[in-house]
Amino acid sequence: MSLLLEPSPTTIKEEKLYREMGLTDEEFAMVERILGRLPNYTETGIFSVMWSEHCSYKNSKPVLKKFPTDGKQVLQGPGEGAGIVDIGDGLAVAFKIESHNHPSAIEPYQGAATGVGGIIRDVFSMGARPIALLNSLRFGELTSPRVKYLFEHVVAGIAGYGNCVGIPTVGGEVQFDAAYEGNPLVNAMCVGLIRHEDIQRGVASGVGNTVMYVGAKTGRDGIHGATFASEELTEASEAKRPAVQVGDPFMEKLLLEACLEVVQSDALVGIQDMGAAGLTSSSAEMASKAGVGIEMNLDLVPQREAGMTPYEMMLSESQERMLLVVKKGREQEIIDLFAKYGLEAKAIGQVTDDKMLRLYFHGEVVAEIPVDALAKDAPVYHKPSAEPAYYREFQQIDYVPHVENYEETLLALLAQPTIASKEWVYDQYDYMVRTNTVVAPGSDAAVVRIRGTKKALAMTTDCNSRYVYLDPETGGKITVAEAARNVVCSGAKPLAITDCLNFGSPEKPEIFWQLEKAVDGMSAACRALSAPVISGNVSLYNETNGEAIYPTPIVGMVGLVEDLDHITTQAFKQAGDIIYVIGEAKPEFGGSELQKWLEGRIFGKAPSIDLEVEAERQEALLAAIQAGLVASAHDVAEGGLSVALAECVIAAAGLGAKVTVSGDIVAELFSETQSRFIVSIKKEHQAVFEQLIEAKPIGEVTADGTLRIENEHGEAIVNLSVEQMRSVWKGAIPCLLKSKA
Amino acid sequence: MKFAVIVFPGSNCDVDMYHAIKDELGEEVEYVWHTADTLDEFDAILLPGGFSYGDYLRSGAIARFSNVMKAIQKAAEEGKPILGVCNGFQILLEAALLPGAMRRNNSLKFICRPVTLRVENNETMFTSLYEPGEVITIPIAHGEGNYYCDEETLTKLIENRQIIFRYHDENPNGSLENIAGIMNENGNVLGMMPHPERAVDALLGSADGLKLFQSIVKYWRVKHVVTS
Amino acid sequence: MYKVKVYVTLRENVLDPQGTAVKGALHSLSYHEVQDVRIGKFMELVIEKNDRDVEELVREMCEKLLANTVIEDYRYDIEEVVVQ
Amino acid sequence: MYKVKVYVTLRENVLDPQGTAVKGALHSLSYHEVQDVRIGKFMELVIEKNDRDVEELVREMCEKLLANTVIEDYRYDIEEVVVQ
Ligand SMILES: Nc1ncnc2c1ncn2[C@@H]1O[C@H](COP(=O)(O)OP(=O)(O)O)[C@@H](O)[C@H]1O
Ligand SMILES: [Mg+2]
Repeated sequence: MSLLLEPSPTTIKEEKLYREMGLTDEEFAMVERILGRLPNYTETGIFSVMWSEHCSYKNSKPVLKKFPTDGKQVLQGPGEGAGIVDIGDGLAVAFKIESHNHPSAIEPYQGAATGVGGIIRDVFSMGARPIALLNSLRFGELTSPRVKYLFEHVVAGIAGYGNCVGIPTVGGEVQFDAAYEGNPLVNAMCVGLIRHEDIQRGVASGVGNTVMYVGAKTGRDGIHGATFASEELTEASEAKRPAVQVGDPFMEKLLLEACLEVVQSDALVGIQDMGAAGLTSSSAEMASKAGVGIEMNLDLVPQREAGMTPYEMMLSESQERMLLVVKKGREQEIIDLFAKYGLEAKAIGQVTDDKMLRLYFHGEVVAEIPVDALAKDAPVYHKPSAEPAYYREFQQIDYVPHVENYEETLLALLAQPTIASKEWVYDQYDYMVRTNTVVAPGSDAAVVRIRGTKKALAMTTDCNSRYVYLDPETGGKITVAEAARNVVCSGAKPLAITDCLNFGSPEKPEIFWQLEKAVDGMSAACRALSAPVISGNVSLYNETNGEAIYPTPIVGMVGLVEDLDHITTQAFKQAGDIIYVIGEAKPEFGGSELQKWLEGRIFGKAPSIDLEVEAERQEALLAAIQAGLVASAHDVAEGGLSVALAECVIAAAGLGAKVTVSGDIVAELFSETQSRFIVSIKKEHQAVFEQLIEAKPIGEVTADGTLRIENEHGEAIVNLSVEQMRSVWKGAIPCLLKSKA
Repeated sequence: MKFAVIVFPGSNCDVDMYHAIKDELGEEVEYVWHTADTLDEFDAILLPGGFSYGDYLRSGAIARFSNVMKAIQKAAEEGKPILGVCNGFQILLEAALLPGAMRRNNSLKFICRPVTLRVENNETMFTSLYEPGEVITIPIAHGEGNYYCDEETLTKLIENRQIIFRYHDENPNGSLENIAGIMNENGNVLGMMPHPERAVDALLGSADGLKLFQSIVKYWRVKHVVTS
Repeated sequence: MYKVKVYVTLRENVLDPQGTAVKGALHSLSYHEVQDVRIGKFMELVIEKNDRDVEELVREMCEKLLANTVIEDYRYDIEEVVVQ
Repeated sequence: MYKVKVYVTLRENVLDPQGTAVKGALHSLSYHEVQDVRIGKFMELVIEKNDRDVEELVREMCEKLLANTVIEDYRYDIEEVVVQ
């Protein structure tokens, strides 16, 4: 009856109502051609979500093709809930990262929480047991009340969800920059462990098999969330307020345990989570992948609210729901299994042979669409690309900073929120639950052991978007290289990456150029470091009132630690150990923390990177670590050598360091030249270590609790107590949060 | 000795508890689903941390009506060691097997980090292997660990030496009298917010929690030898 | 059918960290006229009419589950609604 | 001085996991007459009288901080109390 209130097919066409749903005139004409008739309201809605950037990747597909996705370790590349890599012993790791930027901008707690929930489902729908969560966050400067509110609630939402489900949140990153003021980024990553034989895929094979629905009931949540995620944020979206769902982590925990039990049953054919565009995308994609059709009776869909229309049910983004395809006749087993967890599994349809998505409601067919048109064959666009004027300008600038007081500068850098301790954040995450976290948040990468083996996994998320903005290709290379450095410093060999491409509107040629170049750079680094892309996500249209964020291609990397003995952290270990630096500093300050602090903005050239050198150094360092020669390892990143040294002593209990630098002191201390590491070594390993790797001894670890940096004349240019540095570094974020605007 | 780890819908430290007993303590242990009718075959009962029923309404409020709680009540009366950690502690409070109630942390934030505790009473079946006043490092991970009770109850807790652990260097959640763990009058039911099962392996930071479980085993062995 | 509203509040002598935090937040937004904030729970129940006394029923549910009387007080309003 | 009561509830079509869990618990305690439970917040504020319109003030505080109108609705009662 409510159906009658929906606009008729002719009205939809004549009044161009499809435009509100996000379809263009050309796309609507395509729909008409595909169906051979005008679509009704439900069908228009289905096409519009499935053809949104979020679901179809219509603007990014041609770019994504550039990523290397192969490797002998890869068991599952992009295209499924999560990618999977082999780690030996019949085990594999599944992981993926995903964005929840737009919902988080509007309801930060629930937006972030449901982002975590969604990525967890992606991983366990592969049959993998989630073992760790990470995240990557971007906010405006921590000065306005609005940004503080977003930051506090996003962190609380991530914590609230992950803690309740009982998956440790072991790492991540947070950066603050005015570019994200109106459009924060919330990317969540989940890592799971799986036995090879348990790998599931989201396919609906076997004509006649039963389609079953499990988990939360369908409500009017987030109708058109996928389309919403594919638009810019404007004042109007604040009023639209459709797309925010409330998460139920308790339901997720039950669903997780039940699904991991169900994947052990041979009654299960396929399983997929209902993510963006819920029932529509899960059914259409599962059918399209298997070359079959699906029909469902919407009257059977568990509903939370009365009077829901087919349109609402198909587009609902209610959380904590899964779609299963089950062998015909085996439904009761599945029902019983879920009942043990207090969940209802319900048969709502079956697999057909006609490659159509057909929906029944109140005894009538309310939608009939070829599944391939919704999934595989969605439109793809090759957007024009143009080098932006700012890039050309920046390439002409050679920025030279002027530093007067090295001590003051170091302390100021340690207090920059991007560098400062993130303890305020990760203290809220249960990073220990399941008792496998060997290296907790606070070092380069987190390390999670694999019970019953000698192995462990190192994981990290990274992206310096300032470099990517200044020079997308170089920045893209650096992003992957930095993630790999963090993994290597922890004692692991990089396995693969997942990525989340957060960019502005692809309709703008300059933004599209950023996207292309960043992907070129990332792809080159992935090849050089043998870390293919196995999964990922794209979030475009990250703009507020026409201003784009910095291009932010977040990389999530997982590496394999072959032996628990190889696990290394950045903390200095013992007085008397020799401190080495791998790699020379060059005066490179474009996009550096120093530039940001001195000038209040960033400009110029991003630091250069040579991927061959990067790969060589990483390999040599890993070999030294595996040979048991390395006491501590840390990469030189934001803030340069002085900040990295400070981090090494702050992380150690009661130690200090005395080092000597010479030449261009400002570059030595603060330049962000790439492919550099600080390593400490026991004296007795000196000779072997120096043979293995080209590194320069610069000083030694001391017991006096101070960081003393001398110039070549033996004069102290920095002499700071570790306690003072620690308190500045730890206090910065809590202090900013407390201070009034 | 045979331990039961009770699993409520939403428990999530059950695995940690299980492995602590099996791998580090080397004793027998089994998961017991919240619907169980009896715990007669077990010598000690462990209520793990997590978010039973999502901790909706109040932490532990819904779990305490689980079927297995009757068997836990019975085990408590029989004098079997019962340990509730974090959410397990909250459930014991809601079930009135221990006095008092839990409020949200003063900071209103979930807090996860290692903290130092002082062993206030080492003359119990849970702490006999610790030194009097020993300071140990055990992680906490909770959003509602701010213990509260009225004055009368507090006086009794102090008089009967029922306060077993206090926070040492800092009180992370605002709990009354820095309380981190309390015992019932009979001395066989212990509830604590810090997670001893997460501190049984130096690889993960601390093994200070192991002695708690070893104390239980010691108590049981002595008793078992005497009574059999 | 009854529509029941239950108000669960922390007992007066129990510190309310949430209330204190909200008061602090209001002050930092310059609402200095706010002198005190206490935060509790507000529950709305729909209860079918049967032969049990509804007030007794609600009190029982509050005592057993909806409030923890060690730290909380409760109040309720019951309204009978006639369903056509 | 004003005593203000603010009721913050989830919007009608927003999922209420707490309410659902409590309803389930009540059913398992055999209170099958309970058909629906929704859980919200109840706040009591004490506000000093000044020259601002108190109703406007309360509404502003609700919009800004006390409720997130994306998913929550709010209501309030204002009572003026005379302090001796
Ligand atoms: N949002 C976050 N969640 C969890 N851990 C975080 C978060 N932000 C930072 N961390 C942790 O703080 C440490 C330092 O982070 P970062 O400065 O980004 O390191 P790096 O420069 O080595 O990548 C890492 O261990 C990281 O996992
Ligand atoms: Mg690092």
